[in-house]
Amino acid sequence: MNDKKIKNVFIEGAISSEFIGRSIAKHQTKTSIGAHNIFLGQVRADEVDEKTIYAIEYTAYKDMANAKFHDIREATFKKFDLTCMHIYHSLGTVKVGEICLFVFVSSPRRKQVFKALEYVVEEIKAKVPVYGKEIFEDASHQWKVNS
Amino acid sequence: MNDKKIKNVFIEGAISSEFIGRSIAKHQTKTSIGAHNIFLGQVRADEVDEKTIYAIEYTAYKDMANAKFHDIREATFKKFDLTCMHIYHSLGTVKVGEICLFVFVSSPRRKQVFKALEYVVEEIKAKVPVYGKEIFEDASHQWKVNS
Amino acid sequence: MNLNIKYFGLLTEVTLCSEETVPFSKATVSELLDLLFEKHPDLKNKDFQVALNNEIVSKDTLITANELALLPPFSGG
Amino acid sequence: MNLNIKYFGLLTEVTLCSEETVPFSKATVSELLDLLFEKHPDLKNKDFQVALNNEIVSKDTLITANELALLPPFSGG
Repeated sequence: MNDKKIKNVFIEGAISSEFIGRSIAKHQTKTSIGAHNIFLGQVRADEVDEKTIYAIEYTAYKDMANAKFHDIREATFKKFDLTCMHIYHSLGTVKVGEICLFVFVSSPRRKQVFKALEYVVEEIKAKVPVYGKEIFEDASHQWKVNS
Repeated sequence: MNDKKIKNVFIEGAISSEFIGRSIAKHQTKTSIGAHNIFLGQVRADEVDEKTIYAIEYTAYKDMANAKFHDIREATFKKFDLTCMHIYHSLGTVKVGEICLFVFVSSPRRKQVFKALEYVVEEIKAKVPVYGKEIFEDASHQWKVNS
Repeated sequence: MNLNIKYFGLLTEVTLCSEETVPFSKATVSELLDLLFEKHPDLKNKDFQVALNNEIVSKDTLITANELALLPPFSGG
Repeated sequence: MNLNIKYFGLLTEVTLCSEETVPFSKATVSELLDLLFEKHPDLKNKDFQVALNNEIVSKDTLITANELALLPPFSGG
């Protein structure tokens, strides 16, 4: 266990484009940064058996999830030359077209951010106990499966 | 030569965080998208011989640059399964901490966006006639060299 | 002693709860699961991992914490 | 006939202009460059490519357009 403070990565509901814009603006004082790379997960209106997904309801094993997000952050800083990194994940209801995952990495140079961002996103999908319940327009549901 | 209309990729001065936020917001009606990936180039306050860069002044061979941006866009859509792609590059003065390049790719699935975004950024660096004049705080300058 | 069991995702529809407390004497994960399978027979057919102290553990791990979680495949992002 | 030559980046500091017109009869890029090197001897030591009709061309290309650009290494982004 690492003794640095474990942050809360979760945001209630969708992540707004204004929040993302403000997050970008905050980095303009960090003048050693030359490259940012941002991943956004957006809820898709997938069709299953003629029914269309309307929203995803996210739940998580919060304590373990935040600990895992923390471990991923520490491992990523060790592997790549990054200036900073931010991760936000939604809990609760996120409608189609809205954003549920926001990963933001910054580095002096571009080659590092591409590798780091993909690493972080794949680690999140593989190691963080978050669950998506896909709600259809008729209020029926199915449990999301990551591919 | 492709007969689709060639867009103007250039923006006068820095690309604002609000512009990026609004660009993200516009994609929330495209509900087939599951993943966005955004690259931002930011002007670094590099130090050279004890002088610090204060701004970059960008110029371009505009007609050829827009034609090359167009070719890169067409090639990227052929190579990857993308829903949309946007490229913006600054012309004129961009100060340290400000954003000079904004590349935005979106796809139903995440694997495609990582590959596509890196491809687009590397192609821009290699093929588009844009020039950065790095201005130091004492008003002297040097010409930017990409690595 | 009591052990607090947490269920997530699809599993909550099998157990019909997201949390329950079972009376518990020192045992392995595997022994605990036998107990839970008796209570919720359909759990047997589900794909899940067990987490203790925020880490995935194997079935022969001795349970030392007072909270344990049953985690189906993750679907974050 | 006249040919319009465009210079970019560092090259503008060698030629002291971003654009100039030279009298021109049908010739290859290489023949044109000899003419430009006479006018701006320091160009010879600079690294650049030549673009015609928005495409990089080789030195033995016959110049058919009325605009041509000398492009030092790109530094966009």
